[in-house]
Amino acid sequence: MPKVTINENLCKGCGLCAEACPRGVLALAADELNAKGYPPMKVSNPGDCTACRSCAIMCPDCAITVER
Amino acid sequence: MPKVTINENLCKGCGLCAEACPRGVLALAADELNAKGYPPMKVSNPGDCTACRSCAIMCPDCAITVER
Amino acid sequence: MKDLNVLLAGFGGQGILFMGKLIAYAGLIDGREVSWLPSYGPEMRGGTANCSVCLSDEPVCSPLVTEPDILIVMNQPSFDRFIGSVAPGGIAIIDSSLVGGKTAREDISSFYVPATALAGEKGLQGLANIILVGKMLAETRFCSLDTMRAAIEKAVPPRKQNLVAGNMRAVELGMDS
Amino acid sequence: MKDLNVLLAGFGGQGILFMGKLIAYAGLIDGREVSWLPSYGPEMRGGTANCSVCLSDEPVCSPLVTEPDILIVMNQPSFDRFIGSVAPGGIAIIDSSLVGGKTAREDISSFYVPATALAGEKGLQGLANIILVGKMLAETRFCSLDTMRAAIEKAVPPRKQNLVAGNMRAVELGMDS
Amino acid sequence: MAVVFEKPHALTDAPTHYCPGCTHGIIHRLIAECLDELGLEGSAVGVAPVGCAVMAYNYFSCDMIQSPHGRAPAIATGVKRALPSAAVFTYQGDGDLAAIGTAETVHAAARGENICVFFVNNAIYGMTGGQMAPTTLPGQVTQTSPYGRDVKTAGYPIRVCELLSTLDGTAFAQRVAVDCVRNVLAAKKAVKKAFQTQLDGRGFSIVEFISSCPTNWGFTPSEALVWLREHMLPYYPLGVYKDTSAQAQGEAQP
Amino acid sequence: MAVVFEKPHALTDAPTHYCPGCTHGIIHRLIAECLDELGLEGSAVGVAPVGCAVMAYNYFSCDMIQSPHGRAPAIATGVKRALPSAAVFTYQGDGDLAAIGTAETVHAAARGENICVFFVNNAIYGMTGGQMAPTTLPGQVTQTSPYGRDVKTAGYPIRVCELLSTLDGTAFAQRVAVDCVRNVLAAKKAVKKAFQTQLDGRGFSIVEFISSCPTNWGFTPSEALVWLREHMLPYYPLGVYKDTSAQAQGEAQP
Amino acid sequence: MNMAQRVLMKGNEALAQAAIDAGCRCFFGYPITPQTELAAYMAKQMPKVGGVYLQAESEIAAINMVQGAAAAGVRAMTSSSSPGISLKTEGISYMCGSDLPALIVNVQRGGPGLGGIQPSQADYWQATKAPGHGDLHILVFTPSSVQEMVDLVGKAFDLADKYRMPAMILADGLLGQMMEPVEIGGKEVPVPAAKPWAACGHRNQREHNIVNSLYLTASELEDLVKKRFERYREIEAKEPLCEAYLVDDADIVVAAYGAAARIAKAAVRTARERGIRAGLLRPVTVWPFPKKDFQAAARHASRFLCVEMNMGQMVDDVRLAVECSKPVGFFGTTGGVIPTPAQVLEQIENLSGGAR
Amino acid sequence: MNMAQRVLMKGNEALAQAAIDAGCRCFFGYPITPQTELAAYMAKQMPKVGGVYLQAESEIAAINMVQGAAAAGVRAMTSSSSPGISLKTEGISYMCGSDLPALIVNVQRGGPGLGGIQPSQADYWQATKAPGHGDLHILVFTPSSVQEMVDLVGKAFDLADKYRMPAMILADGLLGQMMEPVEIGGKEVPVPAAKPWAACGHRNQREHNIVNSLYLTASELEDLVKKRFERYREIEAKEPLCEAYLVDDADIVVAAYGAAARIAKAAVRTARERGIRAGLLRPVTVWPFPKKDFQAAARHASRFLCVEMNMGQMVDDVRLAVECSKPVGFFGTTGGVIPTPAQVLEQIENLSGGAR
Ligand SMILES: Cc1ncc(C[n+]2csc(CCOP(=O)(O)OP(=O)(O)O)c2C)c(N)n1
Ligand SMILES: Cc1ncc(C[n+]2csc(CCOP(=O)(O)OP(=O)(O)O)c2C)c(N)n1
Ligand code: SF4
Ligand code: SF4
Ligand code: SF4
Ligand code: SF4
Ligand code: SF4
Ligand code: SF4
Ligand SMILES: [Mg+2]
Ligand SMILES: [Mg+2]
Repeated sequence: MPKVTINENLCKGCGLCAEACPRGVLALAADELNAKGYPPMKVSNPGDCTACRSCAIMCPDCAITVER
Repeated sequence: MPKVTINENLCKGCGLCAEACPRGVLALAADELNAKGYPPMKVSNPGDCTACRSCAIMCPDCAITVER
Repeated sequence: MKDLNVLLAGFGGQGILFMGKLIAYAGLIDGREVSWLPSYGPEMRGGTANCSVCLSDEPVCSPLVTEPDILIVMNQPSFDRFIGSVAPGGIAIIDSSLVGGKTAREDISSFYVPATALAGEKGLQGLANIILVGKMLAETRFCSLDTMRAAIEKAVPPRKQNLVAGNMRAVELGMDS
Repeated sequence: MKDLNVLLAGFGGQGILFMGKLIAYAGLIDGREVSWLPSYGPEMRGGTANCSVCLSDEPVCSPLVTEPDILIVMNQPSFDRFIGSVAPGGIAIIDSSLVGGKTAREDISSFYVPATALAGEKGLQGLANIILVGKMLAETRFCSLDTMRAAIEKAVPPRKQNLVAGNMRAVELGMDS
Repeated sequence: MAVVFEKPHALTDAPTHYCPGCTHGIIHRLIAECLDELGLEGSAVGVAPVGCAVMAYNYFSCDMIQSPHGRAPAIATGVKRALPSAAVFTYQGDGDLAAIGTAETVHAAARGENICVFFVNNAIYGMTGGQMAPTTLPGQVTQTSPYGRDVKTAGYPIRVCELLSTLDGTAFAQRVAVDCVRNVLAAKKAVKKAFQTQLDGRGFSIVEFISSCPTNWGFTPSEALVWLREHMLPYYPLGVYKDTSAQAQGEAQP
Repeated sequence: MAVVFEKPHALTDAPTHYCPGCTHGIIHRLIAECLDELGLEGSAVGVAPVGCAVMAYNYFSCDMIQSPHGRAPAIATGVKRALPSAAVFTYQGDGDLAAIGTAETVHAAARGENICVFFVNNAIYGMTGGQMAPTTLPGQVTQTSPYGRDVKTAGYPIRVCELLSTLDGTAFAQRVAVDCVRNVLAAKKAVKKAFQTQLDGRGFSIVEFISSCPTNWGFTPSEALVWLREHMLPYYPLGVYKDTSAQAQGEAQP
Repeated sequence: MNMAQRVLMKGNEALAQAAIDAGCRCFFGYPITPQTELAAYMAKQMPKVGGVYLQAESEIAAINMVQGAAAAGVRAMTSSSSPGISLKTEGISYMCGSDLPALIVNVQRGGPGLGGIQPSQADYWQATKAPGHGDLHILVFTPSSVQEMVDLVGKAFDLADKYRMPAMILADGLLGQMMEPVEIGGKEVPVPAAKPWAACGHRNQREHNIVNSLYLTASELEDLVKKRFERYREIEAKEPLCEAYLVDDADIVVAAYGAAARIAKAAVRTARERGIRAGLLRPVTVWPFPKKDFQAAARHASRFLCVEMNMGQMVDDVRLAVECSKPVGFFGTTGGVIPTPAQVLEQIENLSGGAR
Repeated sequence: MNMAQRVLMKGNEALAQAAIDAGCRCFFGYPITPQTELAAYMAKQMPKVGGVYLQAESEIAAINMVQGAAAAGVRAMTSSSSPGISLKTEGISYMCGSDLPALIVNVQRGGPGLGGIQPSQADYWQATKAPGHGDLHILVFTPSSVQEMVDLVGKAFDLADKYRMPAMILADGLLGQMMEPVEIGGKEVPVPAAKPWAACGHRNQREHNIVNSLYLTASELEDLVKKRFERYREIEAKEPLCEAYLVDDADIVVAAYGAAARIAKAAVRTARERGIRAGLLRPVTVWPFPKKDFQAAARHASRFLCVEMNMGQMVDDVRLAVECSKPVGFFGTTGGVIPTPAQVLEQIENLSGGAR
């Protein structure tokens, strides 16, 4: 089963992955900041992921791992 | 009457004027050096000059005056 | 009046430098000697920002505040880094919405103000920093409220004077918190 | 042997520096200390060239010859400029084909050799400079003829050793003139 | 379960100092992926610029040299001449490459220096806080063009690929963008081609990345990519500007 | 009797230090003639390079500034910005303009700096005694390419007009030669056009003169002109590379 | 700004405004931390006064644009920080050789190399001994407050014009970045003296002017350099500036300039409170170096202490000024570290302990 | 060249050959008088030994190519003359900051600015005090004969490698252009020590190497600079070189280096002939400055005389070395003028008259 994982410590909450995801799998944390002060990206609809890698391709911080 | 004059002090004996002259008016001095150690250009056939200015146009040292 | 050495610290984008400007302008308006020194350069981006402000009756010698009389912090890393440097008898004002821990120091007065949360509640988004300045004002009375208003008017760009009112509300909120 | 400070001067293209090399190589071959210093840079082009050579039994201190024991000149400007600088008791060797005047100095020995004309006459075009070196050799005996031949062999590039004979003829011509 | 995407080996584990959404990170990854795929990490020597990417030396796992501002192509030349078997690349911003480093860039290209230049064009001096770059667009407001870049006084933006393609030593020049998945994937191909050009000994290669600087442009990361697409791409057309590979010689060029 | 040719007023009476038959002298005269004919001597400020023409400040009658090597376009920019009404020109060799001064040249052009650049391409460093220049031809022997310029290590010659014509700020760029009467006369027209471009406020103009250096090429002056014609002109085609004048916009360009 | 006002300004911006007030109408720069605000301010304000702001393609281009504008006779300036100043050294040397006035601002940062961006004074030697190749000097001013950033700019332009040579404001990141109240403006923009030597077009009314540093005849070049050095000697006699603080009876004299002097002053003040006869000599010009002030202090002081944000670059100048008659100690930080008053105080206390 | 020979060579060419003999395999340069022969020689010879000769587009490119090659671990060098050296100062500072060894040759000419092309020593201050921005030093060797041009090159490379810093041969047009007999060659090309820090590709066998001069944390940068200065102190203790000529009993000690020292030596010799107790101290390294030799001489000498081809740049170093205990006079020429032995002798005679 496709699986997308986000390393919240590396994530800077830029939102580019969510923007790139064709399936709306990802969304920024609403009320949470990571150690660096950014709201980390969250996998909000894991079941919809197709492992297309679009999110990871756009992530500037290598915060995303995609498995299948 | 066309008249070409060479300032022998400025002349460096490069020969470009003679090369450019369509009428063979000019020739380098054979046995003479000017103060700078160059054989100066001489007007050897003044009568053939047509004041075409070719010599002066090619002279790098503004050593030639042409009159008509 | 006593010299006042203030250190302000938090993330870039939280208005740390602006806080410093307010305090510096207040000093200027009151005719005191003043210095304002930001941290600068790439470390500002993404990383932390901090700012030293000195108010004094004599020309300020070192504008770099290493042992603040007053520390205001708006994030955890700055809290961790600076809380130990506050001068004994000094004051620490902490945005407790953003900083989890508490200091064990008893030789300083620490105030935990949930400024970011408060700002959100009261419709003063982005003015958590000003709330903390209000708290500082309440605790130190380093200037009058009129001076503070005048300082805000100077610090806010001419074309944005409509923001002055909100800022003043934030100051007052901070004073009461 | 006595120190020998030589100044060679003329137009660029007359082989002034080569003259200097010959003398320097002769010194080297005889195991003496030697220095050779050219004038350099744009002044060489079109303008005058000159060259200082020192031969000594001790390390040469100043390679710049300002009061030559021997002066060889191959044009009028150099004659005018340097004839006054020859050390009293020194020698001046002048290519009289190219230099019109004569010096009034009586404290030096002056030799007027029509080297350029001679070279032309004897089919040694371009070797006027070597003729003058020959004259210097005759007047000073600063080295043996064998050394001079060896110096020429060294100074002439390997691929042009066929020129050695002509050079030696020029030396001899100079010695006899 | 198979990992289908993860951090390439040629990137270190160090978190970068880049702003959120800064495309420098994407470009780093593309280069690292190509180093991985071509097996070059062990023979590569990278040259970091002065610019936001100055600390690239911490991020690439290969040997790295930090260069004076603009001089990366000269540093890279020194390395390549000393070690012809090394895979040498520079990573440079637009201020670095197209302003202070103009001479070094042009001459590395003219020499056909057998190195790869990765050129991040974000139309601004990022590191120093947003000054006008040689590639800043006409009318664009920056810290040092506060009234918008006025071409009458500040001149015209430089199109680097076009400029360098006039030089005989340039073997490969392509302009790519990193604003969307499709373009990022195309960009990676260009990076690989650049390395291949070097491996083939064909000379100077450059990949120009049209990039964003959300912080100094004053946009969110995704707004910045939209601005890039709408404003930069028309001025800086994507495409292969030069390719001397045998394969490309058959194809048409733009 | 009427004088039909004499030294222009904008040249001083100082004899030049150039070698016999060096074309620098011809080019000086052309510029001076144009200053005379356009009445610009009094408003002109010339910038002399470092190169054989370094002492051009003694030869032109207008006000002159001697520049550091390669920086003449920057010096000229300073003058022009300070005194917009001055007629500002630089006079530069190929080492000066196309090697050390590459950045200053490219950026003066990119800025559309309203100055004239007179560029003497003699394929060599004349002043310093004949080293390889950026414009030295492949295979050409010089002091620093003693085995002939090997493009594999020393790179390819730069065609400056082609390079600068890719820049939007370049208003006028023409390559001329000074090897024969006809070409010298054409060169003069180009010089005048360059000044006119500046007077019209149209921006950066450059005239590249294909020139000779008999001394360092090791030829007689007239042999040198033949070599120029046979070897340089094929590599450096003459012509107008850019002309933004209204008039030219109607015409075709090469 | 038409009337002098007391305003809060960053050192970088105040300096820029002061330059405009001093009649500078050409600024050429290239971005570098920590001087960026200076250029940004110029970009905004120069167009308003009809002046020129131009961002050059490099520091080298910038200094040469300055040279061109200065040669044309206008007041011109550039600013940069340490690595950028190194790149300007050829141009500075040319301006010295061509006798051109101009202002160069160095807002120093930590070095060597790319170093860091925090405040430093490690370019003291470069500024005072070798701002370029050849025998030369430039005027070097070391402000230690934002107010002085303002006041010294006009002075620097005036002396540069008077002596026909470049002047430098040697500041640092601390002074550039900090805000302090300053009085600024309110004066007429001065009309600089005529520059008959300028290359600005002779209008067919005079001989052509030549601005040049090349003299192929060595003796001619020597004569010029020696004449220039006579001017330098005059400057060394007339123009040194120095602030003396509690020096009259001082036993321990701290020597410090620029930002370090502020910190040293605090330490000296506290030392006095603790009964130590400390004083501060603060060179405001470091070339010319205020030798006389040091000689005077050496008469009563038992020792000197240099405090610098470098590895001790002024120490030798102090030793030479006092003719090695008194020991000269050193305390410094480098790499962008700013010393604290407490650290300096400790040094003073150690010395005074040692001296007693 | 396989056996040492006594041959007649120009200083520039001899230096080049000696560099090749010392294992230098990368030369990057840019033409400038009076060092052109050095580059021309390299262009001819480097290809024969499989080395790299590359004419860079500028001095800046050249020094950065050197930096790249040095970072990659090979022996690399560049050469230039005064204006070109100014342009290299940023690069030199980077190499200091990155702890990179390399050789820089400055065949000095008259300055400032374009100046002239005749021999000069006017870059002494630049070489010894500020070859770049920031706190730094480079090794500076001052040969005074063609033989020393040869001998010091190997030494310079070795010490540069040992201490991981740039070294400079500070020569001048006289030494560069003159021919003298030299013994050269005949030694094995040394195999330089391994450079485990070099950025040459890690072959997946070690951590990646980073060659860098940026340290944004001020305290980290400070630590590094201070460590580097410890190395400098070690060098100052161990590596100064100085020739003493007739100094043991000298009353008047002439201090001169490089070409000026040859002339001074002639004058000292004549002075002795005339019964004046003159001697010569000739620093062979000017950084580190041979202080001890001067201190020793100060014990018996009554005065010092610096002779330089500049306006007196070494004078302060001598005064500091002798702790201002003896007067230090100066005689110099500048702008490319070469002093004569007679001029120097006159100075010595004047001093000895004054001293008696
Ligand atoms: C010689 C020198 N000049 C200037 C600087 C300051 N500086 C640091 S980064 C930079 C510009 C960076 O812009 P760019 O190359 O476009 O890279 P970006 O930050 O946008 O990625 C400048 C001018 C410097 N460090 N050194
Ligand atoms: C900074 C600097 N580098 C190098 C030189 C030496 N130099 C003088 S002229 C010249 C080259 C001249 O060649 P070019 O520009 O082609 O002019 P030409 O003499 O051929 O007319 C060089 C490298 C210098 N004076 N300054
Ligand atoms: S892999 Fe594709 S579907 Fe899954 S989260 Fe990423 S972009 Fe969305
Ligand atoms: S793209 Fe990467 S850094 Fe940005 S929000 Fe997504 S996971 Fe975080
Ligand atoms: S004017 Fe014409 S015909 Fe007369 S000499 Fe000159 S070239 Fe010959
Ligand atoms: S072209 Fe001029 S310089 Fe040359 S020979 Fe003729 S007159 Fe003389
Ligand atoms: S300033 Fe711009 S280029 Fe630099 S890291 Fe931030 S977003 Fe990226
Ligand atoms: S060296 Fe060449 S370019 Fe220079 S003056 Fe002589 S011929 Fe002309
Ligand atoms: Mg950029
Ligand atoms: Mg040339």
